[in-house]
Amino acid sequence: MSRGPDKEYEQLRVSGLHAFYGESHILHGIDLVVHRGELITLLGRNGAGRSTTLKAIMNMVGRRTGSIMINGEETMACAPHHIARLGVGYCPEHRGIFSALNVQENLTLPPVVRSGGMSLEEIYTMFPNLYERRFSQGTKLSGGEQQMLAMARILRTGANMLLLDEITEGLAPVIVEKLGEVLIKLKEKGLTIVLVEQNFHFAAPLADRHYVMEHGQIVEEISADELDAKQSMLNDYLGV
Amino acid sequence: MSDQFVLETRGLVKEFKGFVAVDDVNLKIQDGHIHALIGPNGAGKTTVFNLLTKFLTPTRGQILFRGDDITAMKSAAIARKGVVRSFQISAVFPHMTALENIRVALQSFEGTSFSFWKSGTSLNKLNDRCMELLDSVGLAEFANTTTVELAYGRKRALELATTLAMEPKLLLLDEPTQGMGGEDVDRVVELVKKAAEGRTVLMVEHNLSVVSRLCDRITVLAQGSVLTEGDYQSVSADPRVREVYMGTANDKAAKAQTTATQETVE
Amino acid sequence: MNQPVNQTEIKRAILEQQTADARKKMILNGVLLAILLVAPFVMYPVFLMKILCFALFAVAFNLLFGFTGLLSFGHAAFLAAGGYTTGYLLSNFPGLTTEMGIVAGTLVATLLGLAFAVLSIRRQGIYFAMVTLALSQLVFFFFVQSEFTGGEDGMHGIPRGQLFGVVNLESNLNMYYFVLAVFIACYILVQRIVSSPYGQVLRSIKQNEARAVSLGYNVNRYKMLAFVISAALAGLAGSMKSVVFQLASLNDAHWHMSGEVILMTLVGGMGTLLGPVVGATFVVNIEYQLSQGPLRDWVDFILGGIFILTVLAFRSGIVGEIQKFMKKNLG
Amino acid sequence: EITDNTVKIGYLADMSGTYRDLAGPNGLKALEMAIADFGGKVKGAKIEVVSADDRNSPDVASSTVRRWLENDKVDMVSGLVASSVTIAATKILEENDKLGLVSGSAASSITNEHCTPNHIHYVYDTYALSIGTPTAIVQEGGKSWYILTADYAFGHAMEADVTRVVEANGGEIVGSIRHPFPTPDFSSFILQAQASGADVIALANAGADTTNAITTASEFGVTQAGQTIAGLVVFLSDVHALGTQAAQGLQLTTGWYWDMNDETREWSDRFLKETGARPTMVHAGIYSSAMQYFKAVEATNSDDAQTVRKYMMENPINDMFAKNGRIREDGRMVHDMYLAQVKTPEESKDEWDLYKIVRTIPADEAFRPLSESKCKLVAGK
Amino acid sequence: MSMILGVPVAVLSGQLLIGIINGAFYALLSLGLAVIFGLLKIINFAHGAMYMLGAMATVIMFDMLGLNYWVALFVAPVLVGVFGMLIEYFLLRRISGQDHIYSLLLTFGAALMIQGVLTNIYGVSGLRYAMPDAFKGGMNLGFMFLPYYRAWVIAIALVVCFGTWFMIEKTKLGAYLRAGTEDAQLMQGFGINVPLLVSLTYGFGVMLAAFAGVLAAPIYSVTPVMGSHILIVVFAVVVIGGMGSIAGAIVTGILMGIIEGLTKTFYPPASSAVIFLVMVVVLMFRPTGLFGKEA
Ligand SMILES: Nc1ncnc2c1ncn2[C@@H]1O[C@H](COP(=O)(O)OP(=O)(O)OP(=O)(O)O)[C@@H](O)[C@H]1O
Ligand SMILES: Nc1ncnc2c1ncn2[C@@H]1O[C@H](COP(=O)(O)OP(=O)(O)OP(=O)(O)O)[C@@H](O)[C@H]1O
Ligand SMILES: [Mg+2]
Ligand SMILES: [Mg+2]
Repeated sequence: MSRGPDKEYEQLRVSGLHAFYGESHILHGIDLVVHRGELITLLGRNGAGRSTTLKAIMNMVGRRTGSIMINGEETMACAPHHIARLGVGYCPEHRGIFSALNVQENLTLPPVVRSGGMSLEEIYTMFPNLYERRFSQGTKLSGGEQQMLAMARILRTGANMLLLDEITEGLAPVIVEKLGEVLIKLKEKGLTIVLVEQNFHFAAPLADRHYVMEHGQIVEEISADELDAKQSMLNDYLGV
Repeated sequence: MSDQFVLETRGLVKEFKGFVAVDDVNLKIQDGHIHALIGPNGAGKTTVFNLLTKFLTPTRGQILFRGDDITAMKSAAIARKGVVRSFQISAVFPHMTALENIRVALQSFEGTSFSFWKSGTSLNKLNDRCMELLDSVGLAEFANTTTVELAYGRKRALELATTLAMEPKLLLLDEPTQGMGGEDVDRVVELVKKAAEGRTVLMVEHNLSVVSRLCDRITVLAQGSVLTEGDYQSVSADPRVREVYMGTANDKAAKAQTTATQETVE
Repeated sequence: MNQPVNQTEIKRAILEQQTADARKKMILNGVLLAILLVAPFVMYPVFLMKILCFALFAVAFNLLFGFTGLLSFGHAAFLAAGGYTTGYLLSNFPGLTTEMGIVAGTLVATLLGLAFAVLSIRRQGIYFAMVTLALSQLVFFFFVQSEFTGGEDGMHGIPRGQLFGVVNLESNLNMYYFVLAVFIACYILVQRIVSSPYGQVLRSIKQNEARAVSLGYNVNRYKMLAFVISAALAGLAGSMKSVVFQLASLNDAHWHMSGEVILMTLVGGMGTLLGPVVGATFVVNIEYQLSQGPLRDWVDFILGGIFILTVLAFRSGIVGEIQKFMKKNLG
Repeated sequence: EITDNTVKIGYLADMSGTYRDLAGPNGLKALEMAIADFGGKVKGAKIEVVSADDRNSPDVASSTVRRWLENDKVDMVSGLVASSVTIAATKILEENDKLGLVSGSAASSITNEHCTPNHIHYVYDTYALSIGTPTAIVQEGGKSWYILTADYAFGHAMEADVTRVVEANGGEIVGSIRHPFPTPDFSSFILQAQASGADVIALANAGADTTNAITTASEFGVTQAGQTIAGLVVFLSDVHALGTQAAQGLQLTTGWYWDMNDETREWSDRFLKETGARPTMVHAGIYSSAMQYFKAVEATNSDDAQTVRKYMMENPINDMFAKNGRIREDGRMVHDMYLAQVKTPEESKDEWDLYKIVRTIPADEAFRPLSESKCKLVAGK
Repeated sequence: MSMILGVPVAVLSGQLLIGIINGAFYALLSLGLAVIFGLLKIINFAHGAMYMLGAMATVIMFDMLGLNYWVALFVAPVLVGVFGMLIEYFLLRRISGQDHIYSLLLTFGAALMIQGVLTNIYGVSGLRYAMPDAFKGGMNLGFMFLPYYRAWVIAIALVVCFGTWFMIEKTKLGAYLRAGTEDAQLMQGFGINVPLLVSLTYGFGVMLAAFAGVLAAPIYSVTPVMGSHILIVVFAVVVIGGMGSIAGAIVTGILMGIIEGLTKTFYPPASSAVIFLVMVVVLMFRPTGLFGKEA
């Protein structure tokens, strides 16, 4: 199998996506394309609608219109569990650790949707903290440990497209560094990654392209090599 | 002697079913300082906070506030003594306006909190102080807005203002910048600076730039016990701290400090 | 921080809003009062009194449920305690005037409420509901076993007597205006409580208990006071009911009654002042209408349907939905 | 003078709860049959019916009856099943001086301490029930008794009555147990009754409690082991529910049975056609009492409660329900009662062929003599 | 004869055994309730009605179709389970995510409706159901006569209880269920068909109630109101055990059967109240029930 970005294969194409929570209209026509093996980021200020974009892809918002193609398949009519079975792994903003389950159960919970996921050993080597606490109740972990668990959980399933929402949130710098390494490894394995990040310094060296969002719209697309050139514009958007 | 320390813990221990989350921690926090508690994930920082405010009961050890033993006090009593915390997840009263949120805090000094026969308008005299506090965090124009409708960053600001309304002597902040982007972080840093005038702050924070900008003194926790303590320079130069916590993120700063002596306080 | 904001203006806006709200409330209350004053000339007074008693009961319950966030599943115990006490005293001590009997009934319910509160207030959520249910079942057992309640047969022929020894309550009209006066007083009291400094604390506890604790409030004491006031008012409702109907029965103590008051509150709109009143009126009416008409074999069925409809279609209750509608369409 | 030229009747009964089947909607049918049989009119005045479900609640009963009498011009209230409902209703009837014809209630206190000049207790009462069965059983040799009592006023009264009758006939009460009302599972109590070794286990309870106790007794082999079960308050609808398999041999007292003579059979056939079920004694009582009431109204040309009641007291009742029944000053309608025994499955021809009438208990024996009455209406009280 | 507190030992052992048998009923009923609350956070006030439907279905199927006990033992719970799933699909689903109290009201409403319809068709005196031939009679244990049927009840109830506990606590499916309770949306995001799972769980919970109903048919009088009496007691059992705790429901069910049995011997009138007394006392010392997780 070919590894590395496959510019021909469109893993995800979102066009004209609108999303609503009840009566509030949050996304106003999002268009984006992600190819296999790419890592893209969604940047923007708080409330720009980045998390909502990921949720809309998973069909977890109140109402949405437009089109979302995954692996060339239209998914507007699909229930979330169908979308997951197309090989999408979603790591939500608020971690979603299950308190009824212990760490190991949390890890093994999501069904494997594709072959090629990581084994428990691999995961425990990557996150030794989790190994130590593997029989603790999920929500008794510290904030950071929960974040690791949430990330680790979807690596097991073999999903080949990951939607990651603020995974470095609340993590100690060492762990953040480690996560960066993990993402690079995953990219090498050919996974497609959509990353929502607040921590631009973390995201910048990893990503192939950046989308900048504001008020529920994509206002700029910046590729990795344009980054330096467009730095000041970016600063304006993000208020860094 | 000990009255230069606002807060002191002696041999603080918390065990969860055989797992020691906090292990013999001796903290000494100086009056007027902004003191940071940092450390790897799971080091026990939040747990220490919970112990200080009695959301958890210590397994062993003592907590002294201005020399008084407060180990046996209840949460509410500790809050009234002036040890007030903010939460890691924003804690507001969602269906009250911003002004009412603050008024509830102010009200606890009024002594009319059980007066169920008094008219609600009797609280209007607190409005001035509420507005002052709101203004100090830049929320004056939202005084009449229901809190649910506020953006996340503003909720955090409101929460801080509410906390300040308690006139805390010691303010405990758990990751005040978590989930915030650049501009908001700056705003919080300013807020905390302002709030720290005339009082002591103890904060947990992962954002090193915030820590370096704000804090007078830093205690590093690892696996439940104190690894080291000092100012930012000395702590960030400590190879042990870099190994367990900071990684190479701070290399630049660290390089400049290679010669600095590692000074560890007790 | 940097925008120039006119603080005085904002404060004035807040005050203006308060007065506007107060005026709206006054007008609404005035209209309602007028209706209630003429009602007995249009409708059968005893039936109106029944509605008022249940409305008071629901208002009392709502103080706890709607405004403090505590779901008690044992309020029937207070209704019955008030009713039996008043009934017993008025039947056995002819020297007592009616209002003395009612005050005594209310007092007993208050004390019972205090006992309930002490035993239950520390429990959370569904456990709180269940402890209150269990306690009320024990009270029920006590009433079943006690001689003075008349057991299954109930306590009959309670004299209505003379109010303050002068006003003859045997007359339905006199009785009605007495009940109305008590009801209005209680309604105003609850209105006052809700907006009082204490009411603000209750609101904050309901919305975020942990935060209220961290602001230095000993929340259990506040909850307890709310419980006791609510029990007292429920007891008062029971006392008056026993005088109006000259009857106190186990029905009042049964857990179905605790369920019924929840239904009334929800149908009317929990957490609103008028909701429980509207809810009680609606439920008492519908039960009466159904039990008389050709659908009388289907009362349970239809009540069940109303439960479901309320929950599915208008969850904020009648008053809540109207408020929502007004907000949406009238700003 | 019949007020407003209508005779308005309120039918109040449990339409949906425990006592639904012994009176309930079919009782209303019986009342309507009576009106139809009387031609829908008395002396040119239209007969109207309103009805309500009392939900077994004295509260509901008292407010409903009050409204009927004070607001809706009802002249007579019929039905009246649960004793608590009846007592509540009769207080209000007395206050408003209207008439109540009680057909469903059991408590003998209704014409004793709770008697009023405004009601008539028509079909049966606990006193009558406790006379028939115990007397017969003790005389057949069932000397030692164990009583299962429903733990409320009715059960206590029943227990006292039974104790008195058993002891008067030379029997002995060896034990009793008070069970909560209602009790879904009787095995503990049956076990204790079994262990007592008494000849007879008497059930001083009613409705579902009685049927549950009988089912459990049959399961635990009580009768096989030689003990007798005596149901004290058992209706045709209960036995029908139990079936002859479980209830066979059970002795019980009843005020009426559908299969006694041509007259009863003829009426009950009509009832069966209307309702799909055979009538209980309460259904028959509702029909009969209504007919008697209409006759009285017709004869006196009045719907005034006292006038009608006086006429009814003066004229003996002879119809398909009772022969030579008469109404006493305490409001008790006294008539013959019957001791019946439930048939075996082999004897029973169809689902409603349930009783053999074993003995007739003469009216004078069946009801509490006036000399023992605590009723305020009885001369000399 | 030896006595304890004035009660012969033989009688006492009989009462204990009876207590355990009744406890098995409680266990079965509270188990279903605990499954539904623990996993779906639905306070199922229709549980009594489902129990009743199980019993009614058994009788009606026999009367109309001649289906015997053994067939009913499987068919009735399945029918009721499917009916429960319909209720879940058409009603409960619409209020998922709302406060618990709404599920309580909704199911209470549904129970009233079901009960209302059946009362109008079948009356309240009860339907009769003959004891299956295989269970006629019983054995003499010396201290009591134990009908075969009661022995069967306790055996089958324990097997079903244990099976359910095992499935929920020890299998993958159980883990899905437990996790689905906390964050259904996320579970769905992992590729699990949560709505179906919810329907099935509710269906399974009410199936347990219906199963208890079938077991009850030959020994209790089968009436449309039989469920409403037992409902509140079963709720008490679940609360004492700790809302949502599967093992708690089972153990407490049996325990309460025994306590009730003993009360029926020593102070019978209190036997209907004793459970509530126990509940108050237990919650005083253990705020979340005997087996409940700390809040
Ligand atoms: N469940 C919801 N109901 C209503 N509005 C919502 C909901 N969730 C989010 N919003 C609103 O949608 C907008 C976009 O939110 P979103 O979470 O996508 O932002 P974001 O870019 O991820 O920012 P953040 O850094 O805060 O996570 C915000 O204004 C937010 O208030
Ligand atoms: N209630 C509890 N029961 C058992 N273990 C607990 C409990 N609370 C915390 N722990 C454990 O104690 C350790 C310290 O947790 P704590 O939340 O204090 O970490 P922290 O330093 O705040 O980490 P983070 O920066 O990730 O928030 C963790 O390993 C956690 O799993
Ligand atoms: Mg987000
Ligand atoms: Mg933490």
